Amino acid sequence: GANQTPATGNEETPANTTNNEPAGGDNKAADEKSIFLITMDQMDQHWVNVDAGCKKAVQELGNVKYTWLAPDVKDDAKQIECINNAVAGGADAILLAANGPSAVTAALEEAQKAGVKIIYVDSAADFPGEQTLATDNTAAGKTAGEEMRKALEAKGITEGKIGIVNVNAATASVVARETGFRQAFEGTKFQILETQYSEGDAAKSKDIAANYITQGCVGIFGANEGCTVGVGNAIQEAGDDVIGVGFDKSDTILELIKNGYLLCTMAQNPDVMGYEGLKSAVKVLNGETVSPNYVDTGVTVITKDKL
Amino acid sequence: MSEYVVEAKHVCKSFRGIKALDDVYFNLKSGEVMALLGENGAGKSTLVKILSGVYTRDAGEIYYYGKQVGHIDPQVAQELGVAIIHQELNLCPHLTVAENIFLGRELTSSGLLSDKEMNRQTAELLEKMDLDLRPDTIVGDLSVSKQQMVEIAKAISTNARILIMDEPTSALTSKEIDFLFATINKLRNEGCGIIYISHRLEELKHIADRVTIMRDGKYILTSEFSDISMDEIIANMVGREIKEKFPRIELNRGKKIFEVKNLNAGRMVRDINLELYEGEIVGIAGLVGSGRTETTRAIFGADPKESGEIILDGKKVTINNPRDAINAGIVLVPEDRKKDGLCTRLSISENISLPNLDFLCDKLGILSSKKEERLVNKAVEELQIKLADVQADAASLSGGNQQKIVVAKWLARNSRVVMFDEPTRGIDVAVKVEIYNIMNDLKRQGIGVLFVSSELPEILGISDRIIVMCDGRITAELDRNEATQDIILKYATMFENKIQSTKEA
Amino acid sequence: MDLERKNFWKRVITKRGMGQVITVTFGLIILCAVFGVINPIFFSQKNVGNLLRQIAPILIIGIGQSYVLITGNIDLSIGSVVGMSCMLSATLMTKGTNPWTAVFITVVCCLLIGFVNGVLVAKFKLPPFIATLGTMTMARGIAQIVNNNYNTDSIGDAARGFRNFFYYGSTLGLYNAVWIAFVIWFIFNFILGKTRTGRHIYAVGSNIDAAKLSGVNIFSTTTKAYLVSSFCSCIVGLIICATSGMGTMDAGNSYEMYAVAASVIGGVSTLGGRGILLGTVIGASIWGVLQNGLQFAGAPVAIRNIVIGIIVIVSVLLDIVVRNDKLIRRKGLMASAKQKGAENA
Amino acid sequence: MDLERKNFWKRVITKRGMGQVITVTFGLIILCAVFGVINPIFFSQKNVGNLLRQIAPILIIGIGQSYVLITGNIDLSIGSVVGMSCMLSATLMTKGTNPWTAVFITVVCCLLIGFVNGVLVAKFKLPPFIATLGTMTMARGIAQIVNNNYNTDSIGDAARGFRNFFYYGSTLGLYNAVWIAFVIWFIFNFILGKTRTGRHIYAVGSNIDAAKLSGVNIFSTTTKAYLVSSFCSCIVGLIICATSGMGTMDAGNSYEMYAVAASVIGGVSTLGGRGILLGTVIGASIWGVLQNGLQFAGAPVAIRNIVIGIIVIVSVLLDIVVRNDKLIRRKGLMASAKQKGAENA
Ligand SMILES: Nc1ncnc2c1ncn2[C@@H]1O[C@H](COP(=O)(O)OP(=O)(O)OP(=O)(O)O)[C@@H](O)[C@H]1O
Ligand SMILES: Nc1ncnc2c1ncn2[C@@H]1O[C@H](COP(=O)(O)OP(=O)(O)OP(=O)(O)O)[C@@H](O)[C@H]1O
Ligand SMILES: [Mg+2]
Ligand SMILES: [Mg+2]
Repeated sequence: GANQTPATGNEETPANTTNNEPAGGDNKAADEKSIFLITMDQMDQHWVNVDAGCKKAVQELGNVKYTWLAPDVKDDAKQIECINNAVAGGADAILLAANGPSAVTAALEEAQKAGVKIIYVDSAADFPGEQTLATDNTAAGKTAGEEMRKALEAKGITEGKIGIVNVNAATASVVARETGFRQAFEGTKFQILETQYSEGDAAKSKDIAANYITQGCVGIFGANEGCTVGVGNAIQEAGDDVIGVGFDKSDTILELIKNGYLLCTMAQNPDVMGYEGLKSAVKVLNGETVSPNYVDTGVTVITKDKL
Repeated sequence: MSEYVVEAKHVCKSFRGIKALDDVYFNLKSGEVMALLGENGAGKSTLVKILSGVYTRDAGEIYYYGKQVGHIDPQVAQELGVAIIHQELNLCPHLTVAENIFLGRELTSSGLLSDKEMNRQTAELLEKMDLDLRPDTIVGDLSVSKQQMVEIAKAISTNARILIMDEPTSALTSKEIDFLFATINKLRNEGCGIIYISHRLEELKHIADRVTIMRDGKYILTSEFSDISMDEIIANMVGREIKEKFPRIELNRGKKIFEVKNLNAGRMVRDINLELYEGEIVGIAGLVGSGRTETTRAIFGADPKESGEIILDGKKVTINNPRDAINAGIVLVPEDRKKDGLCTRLSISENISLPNLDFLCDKLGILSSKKEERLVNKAVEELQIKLADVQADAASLSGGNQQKIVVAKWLARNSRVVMFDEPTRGIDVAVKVEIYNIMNDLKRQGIGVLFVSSELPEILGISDRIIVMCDGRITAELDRNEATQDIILKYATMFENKIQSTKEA
Repeated sequence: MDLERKNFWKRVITKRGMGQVITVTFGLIILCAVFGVINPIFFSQKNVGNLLRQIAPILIIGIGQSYVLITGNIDLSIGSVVGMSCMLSATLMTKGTNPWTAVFITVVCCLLIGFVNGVLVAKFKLPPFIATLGTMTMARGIAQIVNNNYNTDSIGDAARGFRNFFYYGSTLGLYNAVWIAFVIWFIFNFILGKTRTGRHIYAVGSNIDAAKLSGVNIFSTTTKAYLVSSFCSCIVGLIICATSGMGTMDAGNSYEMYAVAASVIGGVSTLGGRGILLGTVIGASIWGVLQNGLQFAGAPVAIRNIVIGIIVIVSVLLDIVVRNDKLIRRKGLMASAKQKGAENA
Repeated sequence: MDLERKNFWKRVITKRGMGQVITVTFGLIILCAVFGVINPIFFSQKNVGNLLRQIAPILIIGIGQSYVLITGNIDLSIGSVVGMSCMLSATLMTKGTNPWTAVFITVVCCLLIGFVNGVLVAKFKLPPFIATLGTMTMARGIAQIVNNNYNTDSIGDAARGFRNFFYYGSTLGLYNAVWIAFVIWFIFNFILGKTRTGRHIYAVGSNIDAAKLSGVNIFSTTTKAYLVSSFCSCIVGLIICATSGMGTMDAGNSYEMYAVAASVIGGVSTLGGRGILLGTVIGASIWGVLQNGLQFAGAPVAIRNIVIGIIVIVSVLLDIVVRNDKLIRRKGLMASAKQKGAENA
């Protein structure tokens, strides 16, 4: 089937394929490639952007049957089911954002045995794939920490409490961000408080951040979109001189930065992951080799003046 | 035309294809007590529930005060001046007496509940009824008979012109029954029409003006009470003549089977001593709430004991739970078959085999369906239980047959002592006789039979020895030759010094 | 009569779970004292204001759940309705709808879910657990579908008034969210205690058959309780939308369980007929104080879960032990006190 | 008499929910047909094998929940016990414990939770909803605490045998996970249908007072059901650990609801006393087929949720309409063990 003009994200439901035909293998054109994107869930803007990148590449390349699969909630077992489903559904290649490094490896082994090529986007698993296009979360977290430290020091603050609002302790990428963030404060007099978890819920994150402010924190770090929104809202309300640094890019976050409530956010480049990842997948399927093995898609530090 | 305050013609009602009422005729005049009589399942409750709007009829006309009434629901019935005391207790246990009495027709002033006014009116009402109750007592804390009196108060308080009572006396003490009858007579004299349903036919002579008899959902006859004899009433209810209401067999008393010594269990079981011998049925008489049920439950291990010894065939046995009792050979047919006797969602066969799984299963606990089938068929045959299929849910049986199932499950095993707690309550005359025959069979086999009943005629008619209880104590042990209703009642009301007992309580 | 006076206090304590409320109030006081000692910031003016605002949403959904529990049912759809309300209002606002029109539409839609719950439970006699499990899943689906399976963008500056009204503003020194919770509590407490509807709600939960035979309209009473619950969930969804300034699809996740916990800790019986909203206030406060206090005490999440689990169990256990399970046993007695004759079930 | 014979088939259908099983089996067939038409891959050998492996865990927890539901109670702790089992076994293995020793220790710990549930519900008469809500929170806390609030590392190559046994290996052309589910189903179906314990479980659920007076040990029967439930959850936790090769703290989140849905769709009554494990198989299959088929059909999560919500409600509604069941009373789940009996009256 020929590709349609890709719809814009808002009109397209995420699990729909970009062509009209059902995601079946029987009726695909002789050399049409079936490529699946499997993300951690369907909720975040982040995944929508990865998807958008993929779709852009599909449109440019043509002759690709592209499907986005995602579990309803973030759950290792469910992501493994998605991988199995993709393999059963006749995938030639899978672009995978792995929930955690080790959880999906055995399922990937099975997939590889079935001849499926694997490319990682966003986060890799401990299993050799063709290529990984991801944010180095530890490095990005460290950047976030350094931005905060610089801003504090610029205000003449060299000690004090710092809070971390994280999603949970179970997701590898956010844990890595926290690790990186903490690294940035090693050897300083800042005291990093016990991490609080909000499941990425913006309202819960706000409560936690407000409590941190009450405790006298001078800086707060939000580890994903929801956490960052909560941190920004708490700072906006308190009106205190607390430095808020976050992760991800969304309309709400950009607005908070613009109004000066957040210092900056670590914007990843999910569209690049999707776009380049899909291109690499097609290359691999055409028998070409891709290099390098690891592509850091990098983060952009978005501050007020960059808006 | 408007001679009748209530008139029903050609009323029909089916439940899931089963006709509960079939072309029924009924009428009631003001200023009379109409006794509505019939066997279990005759459709009495169904009829009055239709009159009071609980069920909707499938067909038929209903006239109130000569005017035809179409749709009836509880509210419409209330507006028509109908009040009903249902067969089942219908109070909200978490609400207070006053809240219950005014439920559904709360007094309000500008939208707010006037609890003070409701409490005041309730207090007045309770005073009038000579009930020692506070309006703000939580109903769940009251004894069953007090709760029943609250229901009666609730019905009376509506100033209804038509009062329906579905077996109001089954949970009352004799003092309360006296009061109830006085109230009924008073209301009748004030022009109230009263429908009275009861299986206790001996009550009728105190209050009934007319009787209507139903059988199998059909209308049989209506008659002035004075024009019909008790035997005719029974014959019309049952559809045939009952020759012997209390079949008794005479046997010589054998050796002692069972003995209870100094049993104490809570306030309602105090220092109970009793003995059972082969070849006799021992009846326990007493008012409702006298502790008979609790005594049997304590013996059976269903409730914890404080002290006491139980001796079976000369050997002391320890009973801490029903299973101990069953293993020792002591079994109990509980008084409330729906609550304690039957698993209504299990089949008849499963109900009968439930306490007998120990010998229906092998060492690994695996059930032998052959053994089960044999046991169940034997029980069904012996007790002449009318059923089509033992795999049907127990709930599908009529009350009398349900009661037989409850009995059957115990007869399938070789017990030494069988305790029957109110085995005939709410059961019609014909099935009653069958239950008596079962007890007689046991007596013949030399099994000890303990028989609790609130109906003095059957206690007198069936037992060989009568124990009378009052307030948790045994107040008398009578031979059947010396026992009469009056003597039993005397002992059954032998409360301890009133003042002292109030303080104690 | 002497006897009865002696029983006066017992009666007060038994009545609708007042005793449990007193017990847990002591528990709350002790809890606060402990947290205050561990970290004096706990009692700072700032934290107290904040704490109250954190308690507010739990209290509001707790009120809704209490209504439903008192009728002897349960509402599992609360969390999803919160999410639906949050997404719906935010989506409308980002699409340019006037905030107050958006609020109105949202309330109507949420009440619809409550109505469906009422119909399923009271008309079709579905077990409430199943009925609301179904609507829970569906309402979450709706929350996801309204903005095409994405969280919304920022609701923007046009909604500043809305955000202040529901969360950020304060009146007479107390945050608006606290006022909203208070007003809702006041109104629904009044309805429950002083009006016919309230009385009927207790009656239905205490003995549905008796209530029906006394002319209480079971369907409308049950539905009213579910409507209250959906309304409360809706308000919490709006508060969350105001808090974060955007719609998140998984907002309110598992709030129904928090609501059960708040109600039950506060002495509302899951068996119906018993409980007062004062108890729900205490229950919600315990829940909020634990969340807040444990953060200040620096306890890890795991410990928090274990502590909360224990508190839920112990509070109900305590209640059962203190009351010696009386009403529960009596309820059993009631249902069977009089023989039911030969009626087939 | 004649009438009763005429009702013979109706009775067969009513018995323990056999009718519901037949109805939903048709539903399952239709569902499969629809998905097969939408996307022929659905019926490919690969997908069928895969699908069966996806159904397995739902079936296993469904069996546990069915046991508990048949006794008239509920187990909300299932999901947390799955998580606990996953974390516990993985933590032990990463610390170098032999996989089979780890499995043994994990099973023992999970059974302990089941035992606590049994004690709280049957000894202390806590409403099962509350008791297991408490243990649910606590078990999740334990899952978090065992590896210090982190997911574990990979359980490594030493556990290859373990991983193959529980998930990746296959025997006679079927994945091991499917075999495990089948064996568990076979054993517990046998126990429920053919043994004394099984009969007692039905009796307790149907009428707890009558069961007690028939010499059934309520405590041991209830506890056995909870132990079965915890055991099943434990096995699913091990399967998940084998699947992902590591321990994740939030594994099994909200599985208890899936288990309720699978049981209920398959005709197990939430009011106790009714249901067969064959129904649970169908219920779990419907659940699995829906998840799998909707994914292939390209339906977004939102639609999936709405469809599932409708199916849960409709399947129970259908059952009620077909049987016009008066026995279905409200409050079923909420009532404590003691209270249950009275509901029948
Ligand atoms: N709600 C119901 N559902 C199904 N069947 C019913 C229902 N109520 C009554 N029946 C059936 O209708 C018939 C008449 O019952 P009803 O309760 O009116 O009898 P009754 O004369 O009051 O008997 P009893 O003296 O035992 O109270 C019985 O066969 C009974 O099984
Ligand atoms: N489970 C219970 N909880 C509280 N009170 C109870 C309970 N069971 C019985 N009672 C009360 O204890 C008293 C004694 O009841 P019991 O059933 O032993 O008397 P009985 O002589 O057998 O009367 P009946 O003829 O009703 O069976 C009654 O007042 C009753 O209300
Ligand atoms: Mg009747
Ligand atoms: Mg008795």
